[in-house]
Amino acid sequence: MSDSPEPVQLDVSARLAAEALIVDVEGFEGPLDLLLSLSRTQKVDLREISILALARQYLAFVEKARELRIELAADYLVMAAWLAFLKSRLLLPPDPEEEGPSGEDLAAHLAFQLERLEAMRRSAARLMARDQLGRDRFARGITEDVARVRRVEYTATLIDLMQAYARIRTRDEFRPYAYDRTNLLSMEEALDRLRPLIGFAGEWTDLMSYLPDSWSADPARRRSAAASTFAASLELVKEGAIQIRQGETFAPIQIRRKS
Amino acid sequence: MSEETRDEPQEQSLFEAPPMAEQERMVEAILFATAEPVTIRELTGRMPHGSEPREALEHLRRRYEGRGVQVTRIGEAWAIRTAPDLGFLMRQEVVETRKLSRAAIETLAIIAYHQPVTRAEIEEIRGVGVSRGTIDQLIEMDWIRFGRRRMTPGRPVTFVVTETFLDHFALETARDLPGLSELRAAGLLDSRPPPGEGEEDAEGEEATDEGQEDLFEE
Amino acid sequence: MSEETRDEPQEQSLFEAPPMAEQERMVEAILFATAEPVTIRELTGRMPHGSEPREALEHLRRRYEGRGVQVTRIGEAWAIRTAPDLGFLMRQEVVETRKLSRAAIETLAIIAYHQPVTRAEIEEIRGVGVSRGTIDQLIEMDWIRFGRRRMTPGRPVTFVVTETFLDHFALETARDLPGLSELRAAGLLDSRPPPGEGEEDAEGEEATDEGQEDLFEE
Repeated sequence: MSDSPEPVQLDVSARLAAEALIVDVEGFEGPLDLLLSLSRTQKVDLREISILALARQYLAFVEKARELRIELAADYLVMAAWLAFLKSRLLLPPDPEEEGPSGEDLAAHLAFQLERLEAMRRSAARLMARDQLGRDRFARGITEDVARVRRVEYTATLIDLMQAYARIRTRDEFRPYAYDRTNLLSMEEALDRLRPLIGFAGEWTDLMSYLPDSWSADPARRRSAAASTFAASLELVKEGAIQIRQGETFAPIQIRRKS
Repeated sequence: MSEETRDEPQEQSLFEAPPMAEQERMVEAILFATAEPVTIRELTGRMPHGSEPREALEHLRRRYEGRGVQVTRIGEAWAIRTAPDLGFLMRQEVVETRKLSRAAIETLAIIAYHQPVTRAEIEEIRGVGVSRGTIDQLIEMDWIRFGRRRMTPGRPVTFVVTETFLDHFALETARDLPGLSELRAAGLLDSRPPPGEGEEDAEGEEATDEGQEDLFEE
Repeated sequence: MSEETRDEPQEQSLFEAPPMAEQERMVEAILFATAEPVTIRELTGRMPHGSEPREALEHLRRRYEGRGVQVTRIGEAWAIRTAPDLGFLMRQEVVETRKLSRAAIETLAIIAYHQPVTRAEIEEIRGVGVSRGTIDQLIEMDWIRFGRRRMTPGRPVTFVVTETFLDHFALETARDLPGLSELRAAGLLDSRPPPGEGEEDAEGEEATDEGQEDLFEE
């Protein structure tokens, strides 16, 4: 990972490299990156760096760029102004009247920022140099999916049980009204009747042909039987035992065994 | 890092094949990471020159014997597969708990309070038919089972509750089920007894506990 | 009384976990079956009741030491990966990943070493704005994610690295990042405010460091 732009030729002189530095502002990721790059020319530990010399270099760089009429982003100019201020603070003896941080504090912080950025660059390089998944280490090639099986478990509490019983016993005191009707075919009855018959229904057959014989003459009984047989057939469709169809509205409803 | 380690075995391979233990490691890594079963020819192509993948494979196969995964031959190729007896781990059962339907819980309650009881009797008490599915479900849950046949015409089968049922509801016997008056005291019975009947019921409770048949006759 | 004492061991035996050797096989099969790291919680969920996946994993890890594949810890999850020295055999399996820009790599490193870290802090360290695209790319690769919001004015969102990141760079936890302790000792992971404007931030700094530890613990 190199910070300076790739030189076209490796054997160009340091002078040319320095010029490239000046011309190619785009190669830097902001003023801090440029400062870090400039500080490297001092070839000292970043903690020992001369901020004064660094500020001079940066200001010279900005000046040069201006002469060459290179557009400089605002943050480069803000940094230049700040460094000029820092330089004056570092050069002039401290004014005891003056509020705010000393030139040394500001310089120390700038040195810290540069050192931290440098450390992060090194860490990034070390990170990328690790054994990477999909390049040096590999995951399982043949994977197996975990099949999720749904199982329904029914449950009830003692309270449910007692409440259910209480409900029935309470109901006992008034006899169910509907049950007395003799002209009523319950769905359970229709289902009990239909279930053994559908085994023979390989072809589409009219649902009405399944009504019990004694139930088809009297209109009231026929209505009840038709309704409950239809409800029972829907139940069987739901169970997947039969198929059901109707050509159009009011057309006969037909059922057949599901093969 | 990896640059040297990567080149080294290749350079070595110019002279001699890596030791068998090393070849076994290689076969292991290749079988593990490749998305399809690997043929011997493919192994030969990928391993350093002079390697003996067939032998390495045999060592590896033996090493995995009895383990959770096995080196398996699939046609002309080899792969690592889950041991057959552990297939159940690749299935995750999601248990969904649902409340029993009203019909089922009522049927169950009647059987518990009136056992042994026939289907016709259950229907008479409930006032509605009992579907076959409801009975089947309760039998499948092992909460009810068939009792003795009733010695009446048609010899109808009876139903009784099971040990599993008693376990689930933390009852020692079905007789421990609270009687009607207790249900009423607990506020589970909504209907108020006709005036004066309350006393009588307190006594009747004794009888209830004694014989469930009595309760049914009531 | 005697009933109870008889029941207890029975119940225990119903849930008795399989022997450790068998648990080890199970963990082996589960880890082999998937490319994704499997969490301890998931192992517990899939293995028979009472199993100790943590212990089984430790046995398994030792068993695979020096083998062609390795049992690797990734945060709270575990996976089997090929040994890094055998990467050269897997040329066919190499996935060409999109080349990351220098900005993206640096941003990633800053998030890893300083997490949880806000966008403003990343920008302060790099001395330049972080483009939206860079963050988006890292999130899309599932290498970073949003962390908790910082409890400072504006409640800025923070970024942290993911398990996928740890897995990719063969790190057990974010604490194993190379050179982390040296950087911390050198004070290079402090968020030192610029002189003159630091007072109100001094507390926030404390919180930041704590947060980082917190995250590692997770």
